[in-house]
Amino acid sequence: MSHLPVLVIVIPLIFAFLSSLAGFWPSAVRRGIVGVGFLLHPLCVVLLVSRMLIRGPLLYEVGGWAAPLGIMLLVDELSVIFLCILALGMFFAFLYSFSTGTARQEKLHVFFFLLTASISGQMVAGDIFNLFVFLELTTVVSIALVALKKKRRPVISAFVYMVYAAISSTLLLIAIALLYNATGTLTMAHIAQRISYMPPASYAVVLVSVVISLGIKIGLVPLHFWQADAYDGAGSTVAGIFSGVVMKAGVYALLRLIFTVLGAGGAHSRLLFGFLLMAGCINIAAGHIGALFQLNLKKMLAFSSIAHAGYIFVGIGSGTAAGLAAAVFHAFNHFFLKTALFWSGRFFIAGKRSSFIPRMRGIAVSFPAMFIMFFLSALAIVGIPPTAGFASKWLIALALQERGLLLPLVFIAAGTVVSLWYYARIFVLAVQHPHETGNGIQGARMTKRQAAGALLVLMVLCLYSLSAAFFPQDFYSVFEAAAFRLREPAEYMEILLAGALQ
Amino acid sequence: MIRPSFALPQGLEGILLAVFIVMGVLSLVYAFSAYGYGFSRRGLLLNTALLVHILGGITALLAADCISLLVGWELLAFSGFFIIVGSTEIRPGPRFAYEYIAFQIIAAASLFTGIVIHYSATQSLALTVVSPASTPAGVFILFAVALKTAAMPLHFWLVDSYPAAHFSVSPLLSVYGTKVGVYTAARLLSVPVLPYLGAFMALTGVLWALRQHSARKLLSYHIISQVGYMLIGVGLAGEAGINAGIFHAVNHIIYKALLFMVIGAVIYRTGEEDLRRLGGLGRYMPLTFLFGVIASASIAGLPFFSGYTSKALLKSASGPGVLYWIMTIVSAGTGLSFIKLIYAVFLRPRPRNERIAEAPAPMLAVMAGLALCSVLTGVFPSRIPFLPEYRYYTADRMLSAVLPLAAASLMWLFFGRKLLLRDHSPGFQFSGLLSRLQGKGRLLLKSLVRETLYSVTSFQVYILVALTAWAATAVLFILRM
Amino acid sequence: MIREMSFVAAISVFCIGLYCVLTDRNLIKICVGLSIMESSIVLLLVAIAYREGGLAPVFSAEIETYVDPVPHALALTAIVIGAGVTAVALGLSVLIYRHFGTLNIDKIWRSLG
Amino acid sequence: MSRKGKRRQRWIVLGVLICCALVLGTAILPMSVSAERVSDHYIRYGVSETAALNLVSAVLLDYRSFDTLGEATVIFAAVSAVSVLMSGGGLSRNRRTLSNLARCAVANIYPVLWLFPLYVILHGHLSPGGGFHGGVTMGVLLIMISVLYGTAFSLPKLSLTALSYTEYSSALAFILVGLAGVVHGSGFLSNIGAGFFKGSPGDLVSAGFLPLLNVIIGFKVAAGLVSIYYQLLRSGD
Repeated sequence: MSHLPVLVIVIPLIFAFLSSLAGFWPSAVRRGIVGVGFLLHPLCVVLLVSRMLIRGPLLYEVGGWAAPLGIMLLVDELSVIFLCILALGMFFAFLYSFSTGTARQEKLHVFFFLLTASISGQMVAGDIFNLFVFLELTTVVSIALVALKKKRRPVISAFVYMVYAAISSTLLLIAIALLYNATGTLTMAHIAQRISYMPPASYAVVLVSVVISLGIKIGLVPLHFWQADAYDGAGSTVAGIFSGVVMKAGVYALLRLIFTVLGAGGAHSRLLFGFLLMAGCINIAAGHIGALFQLNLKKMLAFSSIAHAGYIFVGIGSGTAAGLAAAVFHAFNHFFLKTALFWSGRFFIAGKRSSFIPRMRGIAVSFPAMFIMFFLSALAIVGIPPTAGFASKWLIALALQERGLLLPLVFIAAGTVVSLWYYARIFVLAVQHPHETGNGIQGARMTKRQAAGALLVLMVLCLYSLSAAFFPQDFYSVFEAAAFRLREPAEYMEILLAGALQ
Repeated sequence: MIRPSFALPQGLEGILLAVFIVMGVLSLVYAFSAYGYGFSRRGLLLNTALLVHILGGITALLAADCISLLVGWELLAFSGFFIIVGSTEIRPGPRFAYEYIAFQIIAAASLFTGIVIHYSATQSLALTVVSPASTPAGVFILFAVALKTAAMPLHFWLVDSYPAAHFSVSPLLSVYGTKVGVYTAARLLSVPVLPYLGAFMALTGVLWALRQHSARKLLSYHIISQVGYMLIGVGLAGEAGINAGIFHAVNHIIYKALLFMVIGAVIYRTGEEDLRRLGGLGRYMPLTFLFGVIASASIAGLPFFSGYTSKALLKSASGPGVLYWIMTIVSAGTGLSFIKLIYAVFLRPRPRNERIAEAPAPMLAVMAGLALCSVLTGVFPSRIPFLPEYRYYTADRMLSAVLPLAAASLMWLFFGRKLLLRDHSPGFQFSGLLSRLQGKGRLLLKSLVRETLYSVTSFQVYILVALTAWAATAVLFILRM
Repeated sequence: MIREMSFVAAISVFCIGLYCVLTDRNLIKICVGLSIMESSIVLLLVAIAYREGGLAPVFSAEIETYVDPVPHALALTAIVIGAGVTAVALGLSVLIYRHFGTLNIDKIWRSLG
Repeated sequence: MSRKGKRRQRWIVLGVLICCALVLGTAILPMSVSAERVSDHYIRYGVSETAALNLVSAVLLDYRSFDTLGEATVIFAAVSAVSVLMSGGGLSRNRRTLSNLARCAVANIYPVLWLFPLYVILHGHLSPGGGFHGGVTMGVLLIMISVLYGTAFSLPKLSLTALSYTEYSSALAFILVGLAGVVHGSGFLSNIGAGFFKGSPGDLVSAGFLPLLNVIIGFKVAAGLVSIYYQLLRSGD
């Protein structure tokens, strides 16, 4: 049986330990190990994805124990999509950090490997406690990444994030304890079968605790206050990874727990979808308005992420398979757009020595290539027609229109207007002539090699975001299959229980 | 997936596409000769913006489905924004660019919503007319068209942003912006209220134009009134109305661009735009004066000039009725304001100490070409393919065109100079309101979010908010589950 | 009866931990509050594992009823994760003390604002 | 915030907490023990399948050993996070020591103190205890030395690089033990199935790789705790 599902987790772990061991060895060896490491993981993911697309969902019993006894790893369409995000994200992050010299920060690559291992662990987990452990690992690593710069503001933001994360993990642990007490097992498929044993009151509290605990990770509105400061504190490279990959891990965990484990596709889900729809609309409004009045580039991009989390919630909340597929597709696109924005924004911030937007006059003149990348991905994230952002927003709008929900549609349209307003603000400043070059502090001049590496990464990201609308139809059919499998977990359970003790 | 598809338009829209391309090239030549950036870094950015603007106009016309039409709109919006920002050094440029992009994107957003609803009703993206005009799709698309063609209450962006751009790029801006809106109305809308909206636009456009004392503001208001004419044509049901509307658009592109070029040449030479300080240029710039007269005659609808032919078609399509009379009053007003323009810029005697040279050669060549076009379409209208058979030069039709112009010149003789050239108050500055609003809004929210909510209270309050959210939703779910 | 009482105890310890996190002004005390919250979860897990007359899940011939071993394993993992997070939290507090010279939240926020 | 403001905030917090308690109460209290559970299988067949008397260790290290791998990585992440946050300042060699009485007492009984953690680790699969518990006590013993005799005495004995080496290599060892299952073909981290010696329940060397894992985890946790302690001792940069 192929050991791919577990290798996807174990290989980054091995390289995390190896590269920290290599800390004591000459830097050439360390660079070699890190290089091999970040090539091997995407290779495993590609093999896993191709195997899954050919042979259908994969099942792996860790430790050789059958379903309810040991821990199960299961790879289906949904986990394949998010694994692709992870593999691409971390591969580009390594390339980008090598080329822009952030690689010199010690242990950055150890944390990148740990992040890869923990998020791929979440993506293939078939067991809720295993999902919880890897979520916690992601949290600890993210806290460290936020406080990596050890300046005044990042450290406080890391502390605030840590308190938020502690509360979120406590809520999730309470939910897991209640689920175990009611159903007697920790494997997702078994819980889904025996969920009816739970008294309705505790089922409601478990559902809410899961939504709120993962809402904190994704950025549901009343719980999002930590995000802007955490992204501002972390370097742009890390912020790109946070909003592109780590937030998507939260979305995946939410989808998996709500649909597969708690059976949200079932009868009493009208209330949940109504709540998600309302939460999504609030997110869109708060995110865009927050970004409009934000004068710090990274915080503005953070609020824009909150708004796009709103689009995903609205997609899920529409309650139809098409809406769910559109939401997953939007999550997939959002990675490419937001990471490109953060990573091209980094050069403006480095060039102007501050991320204060009014100081960014004339960046189009001093960083033309980066500005074009920033401009294209901003176009895409706002949702201008030929781009990927528009494609997913269009599909979400269609799903809403199907259910006749006009209000979220207006929120989406208004969101487009406001989001373009605050991106246009930067274009206006960027195109003008930079007056105050005289005050002496010249931005960090980046070497040609640095810019070339980063530009290559950004070009690939922008290429996707511009060409996504023209991909063949069966590229999108994977998303539809994922949505279908989420809403009908029956088939998912047969696979898991196939080898089970019955 | 959603794949934009394109197809060559047939009939008169083909002519419109050809004119779009030719005018794009000519106004590019004009722009290169007028602004001094040449191929510096800023010049490159501006050139790409100009080219993308032309590309946007062409995509909109070539569009075979709503998505590519939306692509055209967005390209126009974005490139127009960059043209206005990139072309001008003076301060107000960016503020008006903001306003321009805001209105354009609100138009695109409402078009997007309209298309979504239209698509879900008809399950196809083809550019078909929205059948029951009263559905929300029709309302959204009508609002988008009204915004794009700067219908009267929503016209602030055009009047503020066109004059704010550098005079060299104004002709190019005037070609594409509003005509794409008229084309969208032609393909998507068949709303009975459209002609009356057009008539209202034409009337109020002319009345406000008379009050203006800046040359390019006057021309911008006239764009609004001429587009009102086009909407009358397009709004009238039936082939004749749409043909008349599109033909008027074709003519209008030519003579309006010529007018902007003439004024551009004047600004290029004297650096002055205000009618009250201009004058006496007839002697120094004879050729520009000649082209200015030809263009004014065309826009006013004098027989043997292009304006007359398309207005005649419009009058025949609308038939006797309130639209006919509004059109005659508006052509009287247009005639009056253009007599004022020609008099104030060229004829009024003003002693000048330094000699003012004629406009540079490339500008004159382009203007000559356009003037020739308007005269030819005026004299030989039947030469143009796809136009219905129509006897333009019958006695009563020429009379109905000349009478309002005669009335206009009489009005000018009696009280023109005194009334129209006094300085007026600058009128309502919408963009000022916008930036004040944004400033106040930022202060309000800044104090709300940054000062009170964040620094005084620590993150513990936010954790409290998170817990209350959790408890509240839990109670809600427990009760309703 | 003992099960319900231990649940109530777990909930009250959770609320005490939360109260400490929400009202305390000192960073270290907030870390202490967090670890109290985590220990309340361990209490809940052990309470869930309880069986009437069950003994510790170490096998020996003469005992027949055992307590449920799985929540104990989960409890151990929860304790270890709580320890990890607390270690990082204390590291952050030391770093904050170096930057701001104080551990009192109000002073830190005022100097940040 | 004014004194009254603080008091008002306290009341608000109390109110919110009571609501949370009520919500949790309505969720947890009506819970009853569900019928068939996985733990019945563990209790009935646990000893025969894994030959480990301590069922919690069986669950932790055999049935659900992947969680334990995740958990060990969390400790690893916490240690490297603290070392990154605290890096910069030098580790001062101070002579701060406790009173003479404490130093003499510990000097005599120190070897005996080591018996307890070693027993707890080695008998992890037989009696309550295991890698984590033994590791923590071992860590405390090492920290006790530097508290009693000052870091000038303890650092040369056990330097930071040595600690990091033990931690990273024990983490790698844990994974290599798991990979043995993959090489054998019966799945990552599989115990008896991968050919580890099962032995009869109750012997010291039995239950497959459980004792081996306990030792690995023990050293990893101990090294982790002590290096966190030293990191926190670093002076500011």
